[in-house]
Amino acid sequence: MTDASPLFEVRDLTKHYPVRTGLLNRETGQVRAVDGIDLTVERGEAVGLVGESGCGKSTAARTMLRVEEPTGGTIRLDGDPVTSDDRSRLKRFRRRAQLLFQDPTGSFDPRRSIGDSVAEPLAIHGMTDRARRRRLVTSTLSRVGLDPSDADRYPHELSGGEKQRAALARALILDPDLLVADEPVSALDASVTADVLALLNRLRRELDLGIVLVSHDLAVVREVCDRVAVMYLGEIVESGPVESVFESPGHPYTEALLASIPVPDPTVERRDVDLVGEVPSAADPPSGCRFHTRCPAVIPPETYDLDGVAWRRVHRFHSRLERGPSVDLDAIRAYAASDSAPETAPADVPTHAVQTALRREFDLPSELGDDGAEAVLDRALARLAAGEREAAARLLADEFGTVCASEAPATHPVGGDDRQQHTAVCHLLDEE
Amino acid sequence: MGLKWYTARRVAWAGVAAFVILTVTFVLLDYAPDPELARIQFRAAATGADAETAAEAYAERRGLTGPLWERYLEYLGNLATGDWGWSDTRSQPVLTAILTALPYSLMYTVPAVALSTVLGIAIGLYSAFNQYTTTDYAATFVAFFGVSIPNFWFGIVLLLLFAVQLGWVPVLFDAELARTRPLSLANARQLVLPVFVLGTSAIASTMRYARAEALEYVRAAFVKAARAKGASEWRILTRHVLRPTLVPLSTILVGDLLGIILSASYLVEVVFGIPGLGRLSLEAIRRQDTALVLGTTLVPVLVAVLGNLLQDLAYALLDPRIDYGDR
Amino acid sequence: MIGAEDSPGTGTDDSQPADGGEPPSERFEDVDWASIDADGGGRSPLRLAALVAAGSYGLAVASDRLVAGGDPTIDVAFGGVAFVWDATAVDWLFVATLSVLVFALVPLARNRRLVAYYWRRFRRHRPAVLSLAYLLVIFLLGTVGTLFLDPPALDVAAAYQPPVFLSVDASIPTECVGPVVEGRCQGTWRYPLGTTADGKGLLALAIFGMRVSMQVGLIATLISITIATAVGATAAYAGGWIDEALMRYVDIQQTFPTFFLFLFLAYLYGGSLFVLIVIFGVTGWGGIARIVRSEALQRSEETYVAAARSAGASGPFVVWRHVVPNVSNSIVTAATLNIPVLILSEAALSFIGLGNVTLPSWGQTIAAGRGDLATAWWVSTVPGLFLFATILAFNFLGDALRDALDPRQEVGR
Amino acid sequence: MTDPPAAPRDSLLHVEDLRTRFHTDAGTVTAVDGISFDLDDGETVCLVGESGSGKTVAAESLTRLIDDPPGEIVSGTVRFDGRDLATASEAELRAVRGDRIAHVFQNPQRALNPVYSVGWQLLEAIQLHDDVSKADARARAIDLLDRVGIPDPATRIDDYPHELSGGMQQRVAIAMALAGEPDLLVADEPTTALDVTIQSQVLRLLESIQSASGLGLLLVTHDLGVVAEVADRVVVMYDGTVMERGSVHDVFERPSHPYTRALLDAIPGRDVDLTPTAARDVADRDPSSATDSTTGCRFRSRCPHAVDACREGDQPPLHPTPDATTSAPDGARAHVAACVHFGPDGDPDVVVDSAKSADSGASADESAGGDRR
Repeated sequence: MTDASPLFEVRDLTKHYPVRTGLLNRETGQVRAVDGIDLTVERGEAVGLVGESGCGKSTAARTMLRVEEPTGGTIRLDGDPVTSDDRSRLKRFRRRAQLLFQDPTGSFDPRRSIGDSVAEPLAIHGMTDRARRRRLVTSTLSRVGLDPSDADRYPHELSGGEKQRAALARALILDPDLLVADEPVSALDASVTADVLALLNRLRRELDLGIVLVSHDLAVVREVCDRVAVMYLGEIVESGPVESVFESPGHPYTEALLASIPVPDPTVERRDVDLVGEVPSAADPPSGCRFHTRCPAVIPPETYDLDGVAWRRVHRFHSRLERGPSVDLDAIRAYAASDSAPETAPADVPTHAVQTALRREFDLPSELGDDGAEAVLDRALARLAAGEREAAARLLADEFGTVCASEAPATHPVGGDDRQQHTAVCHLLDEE
Repeated sequence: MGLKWYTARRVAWAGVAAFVILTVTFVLLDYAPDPELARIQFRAAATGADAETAAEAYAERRGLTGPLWERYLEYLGNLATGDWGWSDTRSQPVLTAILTALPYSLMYTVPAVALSTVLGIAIGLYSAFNQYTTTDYAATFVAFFGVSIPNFWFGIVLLLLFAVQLGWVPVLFDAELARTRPLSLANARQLVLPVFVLGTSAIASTMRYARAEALEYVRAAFVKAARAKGASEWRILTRHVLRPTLVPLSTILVGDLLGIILSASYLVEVVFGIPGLGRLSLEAIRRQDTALVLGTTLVPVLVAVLGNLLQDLAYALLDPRIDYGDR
Repeated sequence: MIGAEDSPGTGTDDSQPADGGEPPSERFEDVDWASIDADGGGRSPLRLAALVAAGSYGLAVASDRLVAGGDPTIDVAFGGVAFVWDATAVDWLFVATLSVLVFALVPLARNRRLVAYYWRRFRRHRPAVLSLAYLLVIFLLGTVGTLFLDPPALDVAAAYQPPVFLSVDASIPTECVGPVVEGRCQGTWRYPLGTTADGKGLLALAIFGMRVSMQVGLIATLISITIATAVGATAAYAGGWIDEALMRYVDIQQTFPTFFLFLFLAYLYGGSLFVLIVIFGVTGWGGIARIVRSEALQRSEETYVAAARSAGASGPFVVWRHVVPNVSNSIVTAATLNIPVLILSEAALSFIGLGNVTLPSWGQTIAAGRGDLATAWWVSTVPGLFLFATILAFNFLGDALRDALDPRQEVGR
Repeated sequence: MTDPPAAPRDSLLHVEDLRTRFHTDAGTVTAVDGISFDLDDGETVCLVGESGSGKTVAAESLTRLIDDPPGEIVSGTVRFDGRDLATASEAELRAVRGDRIAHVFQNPQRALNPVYSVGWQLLEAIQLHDDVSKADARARAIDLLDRVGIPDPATRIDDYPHELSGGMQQRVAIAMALAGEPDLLVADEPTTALDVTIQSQVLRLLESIQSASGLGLLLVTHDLGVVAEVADRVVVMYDGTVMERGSVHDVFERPSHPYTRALLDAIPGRDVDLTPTAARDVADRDPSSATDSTTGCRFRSRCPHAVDACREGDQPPLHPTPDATTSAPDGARAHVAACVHFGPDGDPDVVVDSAKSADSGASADESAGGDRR
């Protein structure tokens, strides 16, 4: 470590969007798209930011470049804080840090020629000499593998891969030190992807460019990046050198993400992960560890002896009652009624049948394998069948509470070797 | 927010819109030169009387003496209670004159609206489903024709052809017949041309919109999915395409169709001599009967406000995606 | 501008000593941004030209109104032909409209490649191409032609002449100008389209009607789109309560059925052409404003706007360089489809007698011939056909433009 | 040499020489140009290709779902369970669609009608082919939703599509496809619009459905990872034609056609390096420029192994590859490649061995100008 400050440093970056409802447009909540992330990029280094859609990675990309105003946190380039108060300083930052977008088609104004669009940053930054702009455009286009004559073409005359190259030219023409690429290849075909990534790698070496690569595709990150940060619901759950994170993931989410990627080799057996459900809404993130509602390794309570599958289903049922949409008891009664052998009116369906229907509705096993737990679940189901959803949720919280849902996990080191060490944010690492 | 809340808000907004329009109308009226006053002053001057006194007497009679806000309140109150003023030229209350004329207008507008809605949507959908076929081109051309032909001129030409030359329909509209025997064949005969002229522009306009909107859906993935399910073309047309098409169409239909019908009926009545609202309004304008002009203008305006309200509600009913808090 | 040599204004380019030689391949790393930051900006000759044009226009109007008074604005004679033109208020508005149109065409001339692309897409619509040609003829006849033609004159002796190649019972015209063959009066080339009850030539009436229609359609539409663009763009850009208030106002204005608004205002304030155009222009922009607003909102969500902003572009820069040009497609289409509505409205108002009765408007002529349908059918028919064809042509044109300029089809394939 | 003769066999689906054209403003485009493949009960066949390869059109041509006009199936056989669907009447096709052959489309959000509830659309699918009461159909719909893993199905059935997440929407679409208990499920990029974790759930769901009901699965995808996971056999398409066909192991372990090799090479992180020129832009071209005047091998202009023979005639026929020993002996399932180097006068080593020699020199340096149209 040296005293020199890193090229780009983001601390505790947050971006909350207000949710407004009602007659007076009152702010009734916040979508916490990015909720306190840290990121450091050195010169010539590529850092990946991965996660599922809706995890906030694209918002993070736009916010760290102040394209969108962050709600909180500090952003430093070469150690100098970047704020929107100082306009000339912000403008200089805009020149030194560039954003590359996902959609190569949408990122060009259909009414301007490619050359015009690529030259636009020059004009914005005060280069009034048209001929000089033209010269720079020509040389930059050929450096990204396009023909100088492409400058006179219009976006509709270029293929997707060519447009993404032109977009790269536009991002580079101001000679930036940092490039934030937001899903730069996800709209492209596989063979074009390979090309664009190779180009990106080459330019990084040539220009000593710091890169933040935002992607949902772990393979792309592995190909380009030195370090990676895994995001889930606005937070970074694991980060470190690419090999270390991908070879020995410390967070169940990273593990699940890695296991989900199809391997292009038919001889490799697929790793099965029990990652159910989808990313919850960022307007109302789960308490404690945000991943606990989907986590395949959520820590069970010590009071009951449940096997993993049964426990996770009970936990999911609990989360569903706490956070999910309202339970349509009438529909469940009607379903139970149509299911019972002699046709019965929905109102006359016996309670046990309703409970059976509820078990089925919430994917609960018919037997938990632990009498004490079974009794608690029965009571909870009875309360739910009686329409007392909150009471049922309370009961489950008292009996089946887990540290994952109650406390936010701390950051722990993963991996022994000092050079390869990375960090993960998970309760499973608490004991160590 | 639910549908009820949304409905309440739309109704309230319609009230506000009506109120604003009435206020603007009042202001316009108040600041515009009053032709009646000018006439009275001219007459007074011509007969050697004092023009000033005559004007005051006129103002007194009209109730134009109080301060502005007082007159404004009175104006609103009168409108609300159904006292729409006195028609000098017809020597009867404005509302009575309007109610007398209204049936004649409805007699041909209602069939025209019904026809144009049904036919317009049907042809539009069919055309969209058979895009680039001869039928589609023909329908599109007819639509252009209908949208572009000036209906007053079209009416004249049709009258010349079918009434004057061929004698199939009467040249003059028989109001007496229409009043006493509205459901007779003879009445139907004299209404054919007005309905046709009004219908042409309305069908054309509806059809164009219906076609354009349906085109958004005939190649939609969900239509393909329905076909993959084994749904028949008829079912796809009537269930899968019609319903989503109606959503944007409902917003265009009421507003645009209403505009077309209201203005076109005005001209149609003038051409065919139907003593409906349009003729009443025109007479009022020609004879400078301001109270009646106001009355006959407010009717279509209020109809339009109501139409807009219906359109918003129809939209909410048709589209499950609507965000009730949005508007 | 295009292809300009290295301008001396930016001679701070020390790092490039070899200037003027072989085309230098400057690399972006070599740019000395500190010196560029210290530099200023330039100005556009187009803007200068617009300024000069606007200035001279203002002076001309002032001199006509204040100095010339009732005298003709232009009174010159060359050769044997006297050229006298007393510009009215409407004429001045028309001149302004046409100059704005000319300036709107300049950016088109600059982007030949793009224009060619749009033209290829437009050309696919044959009826629209025909319409465009027809409208150009109508436009030229109405604007330039009327300057050199005598207005249709009263000539009772020549009443009810049939159009050329056609004939009518000899008893109908007061006096048959052409030959009478077998008791039928033949039309002549003197009145190719026949005459009215006053003996006015229908061809001349039709041509002067073109001027009225073009004036109404173009001026009022220009007023409308100017207001609409300002309101729509403001609403989209400002957002919040300004947006809310503006759009609510548009709601109310849109609720008022346009025709009755015209009717009511024409009744209250008289139906002179000037008043009519102003009423049309000032009240007819609601729909276009909505389009502009929603388009502007959509465009500002586009990635290319985000790209410009992330490169450091200011709000106004983005609006002017990206949002307005991309919304202009929709404005052009909406304006083209707005024109026929206005022409039709003017004709309808003239038809029912609410217009200026002395004006040779098509609606006026149709109304005048209404009583003579059975005998002199051509009096109503000729202007009716022109009216119909013009409206049809605008509709075809607008439809094809919508198709050709549709931004959704422009992006990708 | 011609196509290996397709023996009269009892495969569930037998496609032969299928050709689909589109008539556009720019001219006629043959999107699918004579493709052939087979699919059996309980088998998963993947149609692989990049955008513009015609794989989607091929899948939709089976039951004539393509928009007609502008699309048109010009020739070919689609024998399904002994019947030729290519010549079947519209009514016959309607009876097959949804009931025997079901489709799942790429974008679930667009494949569901936004103005009808999930229940309505499921009930429609059930009642179109089965004369059941509404209550029964509803109960079956809830069962179906449960089967595809929708949590709380009895509550969710009254939701509208926009109230569901993308993954849920695709599950609903799959439930709808299963409503008629089909024998063949055609899934067109069913996971492309979804996140990896959801993709893995949906793929697992498809597999479990297949093992439970034994239906044939035709999966259209561009993702070779997905292919490797689920496919039994693979059909590689390029520019409307089949480039290579064979079992998944053959194709992945011994890729033969230069195009397949380039495709595999382009996968990030896969370290088998071919010549970089081959990898470039194989499909990054405007499909509308695909004129019908093409002669010779379609991959010729981008192929590192192109020789003069590649210019002649039409696309080379599907020649058996040297590893044919490991493949099933009959024609329909042999490992074949449409490349002259595998023909009677060709030498497969030109393609297969070059990789080894190029491996050393390939510096992965993409050069300028490869991205041309």
